[in-house]
Amino acid sequence: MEHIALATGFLLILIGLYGALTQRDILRMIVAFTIANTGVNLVLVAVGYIRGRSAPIINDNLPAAEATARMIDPLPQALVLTAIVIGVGITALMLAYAYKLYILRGSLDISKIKELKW
Amino acid sequence: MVDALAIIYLTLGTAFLLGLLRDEWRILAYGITLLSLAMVSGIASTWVWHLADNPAESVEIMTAGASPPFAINLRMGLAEAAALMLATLTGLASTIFLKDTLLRLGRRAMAVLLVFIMAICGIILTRDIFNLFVFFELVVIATAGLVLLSHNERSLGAGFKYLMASQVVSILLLVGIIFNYHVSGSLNIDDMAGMSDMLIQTTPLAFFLLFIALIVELKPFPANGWALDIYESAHPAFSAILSAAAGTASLFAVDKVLAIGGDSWLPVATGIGVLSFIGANLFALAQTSDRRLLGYSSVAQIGLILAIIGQRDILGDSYWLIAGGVLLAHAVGKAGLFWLSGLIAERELTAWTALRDRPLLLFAFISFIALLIGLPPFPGFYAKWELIHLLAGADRIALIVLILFGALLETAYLFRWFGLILKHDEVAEKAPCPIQKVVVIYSAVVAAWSLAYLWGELSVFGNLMHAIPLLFALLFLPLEGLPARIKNVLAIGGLVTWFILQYPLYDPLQLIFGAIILPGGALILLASFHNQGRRIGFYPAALWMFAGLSMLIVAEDSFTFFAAWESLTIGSYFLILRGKHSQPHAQSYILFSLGGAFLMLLGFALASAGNPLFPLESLTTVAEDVAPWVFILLALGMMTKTAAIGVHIWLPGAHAEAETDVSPLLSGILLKAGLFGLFILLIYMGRQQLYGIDLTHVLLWVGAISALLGNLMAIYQEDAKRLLAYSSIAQMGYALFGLALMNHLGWLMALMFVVNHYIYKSMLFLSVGGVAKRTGTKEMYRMGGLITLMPLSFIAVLIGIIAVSGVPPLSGFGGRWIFYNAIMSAEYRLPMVIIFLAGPIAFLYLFRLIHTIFLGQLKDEHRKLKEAPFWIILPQMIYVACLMVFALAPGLALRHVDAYIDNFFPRNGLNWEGLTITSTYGYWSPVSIMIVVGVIFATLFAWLVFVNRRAQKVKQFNIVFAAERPYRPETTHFAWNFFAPYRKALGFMTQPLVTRFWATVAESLHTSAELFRRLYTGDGQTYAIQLLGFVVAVYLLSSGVFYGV
Amino acid sequence: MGFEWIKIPYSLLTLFIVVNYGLLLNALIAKIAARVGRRHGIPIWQNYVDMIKNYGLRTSITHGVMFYMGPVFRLSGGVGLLLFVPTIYGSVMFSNLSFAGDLILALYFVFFGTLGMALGAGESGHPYAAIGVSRGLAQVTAAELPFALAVFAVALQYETLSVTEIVAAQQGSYLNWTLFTNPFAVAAAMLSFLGSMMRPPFDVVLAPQEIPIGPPTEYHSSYLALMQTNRAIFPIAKMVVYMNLFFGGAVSWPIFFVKIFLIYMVSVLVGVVFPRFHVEHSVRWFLIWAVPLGVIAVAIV
Amino acid sequence: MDKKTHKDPAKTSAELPSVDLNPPEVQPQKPPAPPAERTIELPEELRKRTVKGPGGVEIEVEPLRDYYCEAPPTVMPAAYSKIVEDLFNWARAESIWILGFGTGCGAIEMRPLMTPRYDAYRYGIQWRPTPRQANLFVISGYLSVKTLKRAIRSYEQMQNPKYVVGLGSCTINGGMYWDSYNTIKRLDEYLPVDLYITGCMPRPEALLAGFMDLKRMIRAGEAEGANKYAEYFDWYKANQKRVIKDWDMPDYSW
Repeated sequence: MEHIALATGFLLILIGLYGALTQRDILRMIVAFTIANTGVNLVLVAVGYIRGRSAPIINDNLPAAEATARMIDPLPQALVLTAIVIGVGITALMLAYAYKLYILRGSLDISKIKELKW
Repeated sequence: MVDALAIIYLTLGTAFLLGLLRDEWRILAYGITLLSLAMVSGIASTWVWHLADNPAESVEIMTAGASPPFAINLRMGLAEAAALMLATLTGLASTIFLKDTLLRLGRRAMAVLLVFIMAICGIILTRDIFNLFVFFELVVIATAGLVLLSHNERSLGAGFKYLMASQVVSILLLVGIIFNYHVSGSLNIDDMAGMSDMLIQTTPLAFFLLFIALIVELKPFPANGWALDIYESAHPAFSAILSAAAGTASLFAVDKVLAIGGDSWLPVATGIGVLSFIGANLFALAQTSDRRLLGYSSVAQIGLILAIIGQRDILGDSYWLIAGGVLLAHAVGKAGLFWLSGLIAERELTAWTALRDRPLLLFAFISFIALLIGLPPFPGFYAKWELIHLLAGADRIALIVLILFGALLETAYLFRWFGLILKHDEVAEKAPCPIQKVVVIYSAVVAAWSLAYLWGELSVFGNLMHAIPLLFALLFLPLEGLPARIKNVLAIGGLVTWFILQYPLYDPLQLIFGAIILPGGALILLASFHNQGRRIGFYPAALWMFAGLSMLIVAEDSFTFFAAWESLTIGSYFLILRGKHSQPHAQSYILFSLGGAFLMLLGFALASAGNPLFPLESLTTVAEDVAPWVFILLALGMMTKTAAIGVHIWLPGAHAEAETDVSPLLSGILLKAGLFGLFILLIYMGRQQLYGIDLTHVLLWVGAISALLGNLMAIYQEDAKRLLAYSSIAQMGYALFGLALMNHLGWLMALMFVVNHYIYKSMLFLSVGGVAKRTGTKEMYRMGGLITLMPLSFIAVLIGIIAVSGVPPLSGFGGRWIFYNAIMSAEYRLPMVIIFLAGPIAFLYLFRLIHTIFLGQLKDEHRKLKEAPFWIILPQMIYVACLMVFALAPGLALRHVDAYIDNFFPRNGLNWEGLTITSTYGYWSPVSIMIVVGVIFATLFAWLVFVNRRAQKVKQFNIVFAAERPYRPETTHFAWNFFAPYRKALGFMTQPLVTRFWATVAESLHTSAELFRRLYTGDGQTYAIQLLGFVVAVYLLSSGVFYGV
Repeated sequence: MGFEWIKIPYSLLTLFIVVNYGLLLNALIAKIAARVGRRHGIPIWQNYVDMIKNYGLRTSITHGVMFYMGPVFRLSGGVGLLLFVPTIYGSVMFSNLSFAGDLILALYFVFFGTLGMALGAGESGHPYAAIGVSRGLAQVTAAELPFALAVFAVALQYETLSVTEIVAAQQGSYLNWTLFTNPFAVAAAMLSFLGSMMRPPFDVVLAPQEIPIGPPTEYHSSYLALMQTNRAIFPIAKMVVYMNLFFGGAVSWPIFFVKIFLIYMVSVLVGVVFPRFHVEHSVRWFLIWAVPLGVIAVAIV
Repeated sequence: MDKKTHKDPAKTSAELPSVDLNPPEVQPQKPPAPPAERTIELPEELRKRTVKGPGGVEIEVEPLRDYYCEAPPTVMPAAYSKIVEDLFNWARAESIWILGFGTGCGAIEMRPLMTPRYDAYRYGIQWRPTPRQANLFVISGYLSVKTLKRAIRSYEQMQNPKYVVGLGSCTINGGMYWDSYNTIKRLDEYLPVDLYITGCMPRPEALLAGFMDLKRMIRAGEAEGANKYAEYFDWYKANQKRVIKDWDMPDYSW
């Protein structure tokens, strides 16, 4: 049961990669990459999930003492935060590139940008 | 000591501080950036200084007050400190280089640059894999940001491709990290390394993802299209940081992460490393754009270091010395070359001719190339030496061969590039030299040479920079400004004093070679007085060659021998390159010589069975099964220098196109280095058997065939210097034949040839050079009838050809006499047939040389020629005197050597008392021959003068021309295709088979490079697909490692 | 091998005998060749007369120093070769100046004359002289190979390089001449002897009428006289080497005269019969026929 | 110096036409007038030209002056003492080397001398391909002006003492070509002739007899044609230049 999140995560990654590698249009590629990123983040979180445990928020109904026994592994969630932030950064950069390339080339087709080769 | 974290928060802090400044305060922002970078590199240097004294205590830096599993820890060891220092210093230098671009781009670019440097330092320091991921992503963002900001139209495409690739990498990395965490429970590398075998058993795929992501970060060969575009299009200073600093950091990361995977993953790393080293170098052969070539070269170098990391298990404690040496050499060399490319306007390799009349920048270029290839004084040399030896110790011969092949490819395209700069016909206009850029380049040069000194100190073989001859050669660099004549006096004085100092240490064999190299070299340098001007680059190169030669003959162990061998090769390469059309020949020379040197390196490695310190004497005690291979490798290496047939094609071009006083240096002295090597080899290893064939017999055949084909090819040459060059091949074939006879007189003959060949070949080259200088051409059929105008040159050539042909009164006959006595007692007689045929053939080209130049018809344009310049004639006359003395008293030089050879071959030596030299078979008394021939000649000459008193002196057309009047001097001078009938008879033997063979080898490399580089189609998506394909391929290939097969 | 001054008059005596014998022998050979053509042939003393006439000619021209010294090199080559090899075995008088060098000196001194002559001819500026020299040198490389191999085989056989010892080893009956003990070597040597004697099968060098007598085209009067004296001495000197090496040397002058005559007749008989080879044909001919013999001689010794 | 004529033994004196076989004596005199200035235009390769040597130096090349030795021939005195000269004369007589240069129809007559029937070698007579080594120049028959030019060059390349023998009447008085526009009529005016052998082409026996006469003359020391040529060189040269229009060679071709 708990593997659904993991499976969907991987599925999303594959869809994202497939989209990025087949679409000619740059914007579609960026969208595909973001899907792949969300897939990765989902996997990250899913790995930390332990069946039958609660979210790692220490408050009154989850005292620090028996926190380690009743909560899921908090660390992947922390990692996910940075991963998301970094994913945002890179996507922003990609969009900036797409914008600049469009101004310059007038087209968003990745196969047009081939002057640097061999 | 300042806390290592200061490096990170200082750079990050200034980056944010810049945000606060007003946009127009750019100078202030730039100043702050520089200041922070300077402070950071200061911190790194103090750490290096501190840790260098006591390397044991590396510092663990805990963040957030908790121990690793719950916090990120950073480590600052000596290696990290050195890498940090490299990264920060490259960053600082590049920012200085980028002064005007940064001022144009504004403070945002400066901030991104600072973040970039911080991220690189972070990668080096951090011990936490997720933290590693964060810093890698920061590097990606900073790179893409800088490229985006640099308003360069072509780099936008490259930036986007880079981002796509890094997205795929980050996916792999994240998934790898999380699953590794999931199994090991900790993100810290050291904890994971603790349980690495458990990790590998349970989830090898997790580690694989982590590992392959970092490997792709290193831009390995098949999957690095995206990286090459960045290198090609980004600003060179920025590519310098990317290649030097970021490359170092990612290598460091791979090295750390490999600790988790354990030793079973090392072969995978080596495999990928070697593949990229050879693949990238091969592709670089076909590159015409300079920065793309540098991109390929940096990919190759990083691949090599990855391979070294992959060999960590067997390299033991010298691992850091080797990996560090190659890494630092790559970093400084590559950064320097990128900065240099910043000065050049066009992107074509030929545009670099702008450096031609900038001697200092040329010296910088050469230092960076030498650094990359690993030529003697530089750290790469020590590192490569130890690496090959340790690999040989672990019996990984295939790996050595691949690495050496890759290194040879690298020398090919780098030296071709240098040749283009010096010798390309149309010269680009002079390169502009803004101060801050030039300062950065010179600082890189200083760094390069200090690294050379440092690695010399660190290496156990004694620091090459302490060798006095090499230092003496380097002394001439600052003196380049002086006029050539003063430098010439200095050089001659240096050579002679060094010979006097070394004289007591020489044994007779070394004395003969030393006498030829040092005073002999000084004698030839006399001819250099005829040039005016400063002759930039001649004296350092010449003295570097002499340094190599003089160290070669006193080398005790294989390291100094090899170092001397490579330095004389480099020195002679620069000498050859000075000729007007000598670039292709210098290129083939350097490739053959370095190819031979690499063979010798492999030979020494096999012989020493793994321990880099290997005294030459213990060549005798090499293990039985490996000894013949060692013999073959060393002999092949040395024969490239004596231009034995098969590896001779570099010699004719190199000697013919060299300058007037360089050709004798090459032919008279340089070829003897190969002979000395063979002497040493045969002294220590003696006869070797391989599959039942006696290898000295093979040498006999090679010597005989070289003698025959050398002479035969010399006959058909139209160019005088080429004729002499082929004759040198033949004479060296003779000497090799004498050596391979393996008996007392054979060796004595070889030594006699060494002395004889030096004297008459230098004399002939000098006289032909003098004539060529006066007539302006080397083509023999264009000259003729110069005997009246250039009598002294004629006498020199006359005495020379009498000596070469072995006609009695002169010393050549001595060589032939000893040769005959030697073959009498030789037991293997078949090659004698070829040597006997080669003997008289020498007459043909000798007569052709003297006839077509001095006798026959005088051409109109040569009627007013003056004698060759005084300084070229003087050495010739000294040589004539030497030949006469050596003809009359051969005992002077050979008596001691004869005694010396006794302790190798006691039987049938010569006894020298009285005028006659007797051997067991015959006798020869040079003095009485000279007197008898002299008396007969004098009496008959007097008789002719008496009888023929009133001879009428006539001019050139008073000849019996079938009662007709000769038409013009050109049509009556018989010189073109002088031996046409002989070509019909034996011409088939001179088919250029060897040249064609080597041409096809080179051609196949170029076409394969040309063909396969189409792999990089330029389309970002194909790059991403290639990257994934690479990952899957490595996964499948390394599955053996997975399941512990 | 101390140097006694008496050796000089002795060698001059040998020289005198050989010069006269040479001139007479050449005339005799020419007469025999004429008689083969049913011509009366030249008088026996004709060579003397020609020499005196050439010495007696009043004018001469010179193309330069090397041209002037060409014939001197040539003649000193001939005289030197004769004197460096002992003519009569066993007699102190006629061992000439052979103390100076052994067989190899003789082998290489042959080239001294050729080289000098080539330089002189070259200086004359005449293209035919140069063509003649190029043909001569090209032919000599192939001709010398079988001779060198034969000499090497003989030296190996007798384990010595000194001519007197080789001759000593062949004394006793004629059966232990090298002719019988090592026939292949002698065969190779005699074939190469044909090549070096400027007789028709291999006289493309002088090639009378074709390139008017090749190298000596420009030589005349006293230069030619010197060459004529050399033409008397040089063949004899070369044949002395052949005689000593292969035919048991000469114990007395009559045997010397007979043996030299017979050896000379070998090249004459072949010369009278065969047409002239081109250079490439003669080179090929030597390499195909004479060299294998030499190789066998060296192999089986 | 009287010229000995040699009758052809095959014909008896009666049948001969009563033509005066002794041409008037031709005495070489001092040259009448300086030779006419060279009228023809020199061929291209002999014209004065300037050539750029290596290093840009300008070189003036005057072919006739630079390529050829311009020294005139000198009279060569006989050897000092008479005995030596007699010996040399005897040797010169006994070994006459003829230049193999058949100038006219008589050359075919010389070939039989090399054959067994007539065999001139018995008398020390030999044919040499190069003028340098020849002593006797046989002008065998009519001499056209073009051949004269080559004959002069070959004659001048021979060494002193040298002899010239004229065959047939064409060399004496033009013979049957007496009115031809391009042959020379009296060989004597152009080359110093020592002996004529008459006969419209004398047979080999006549040639041999002629050579025997020549031997006697040489032995007697009368055959000093070379010195005569040197002594009256200008006179001979003037005659030659009057006939040879395209004179494009030095005066004396060494």
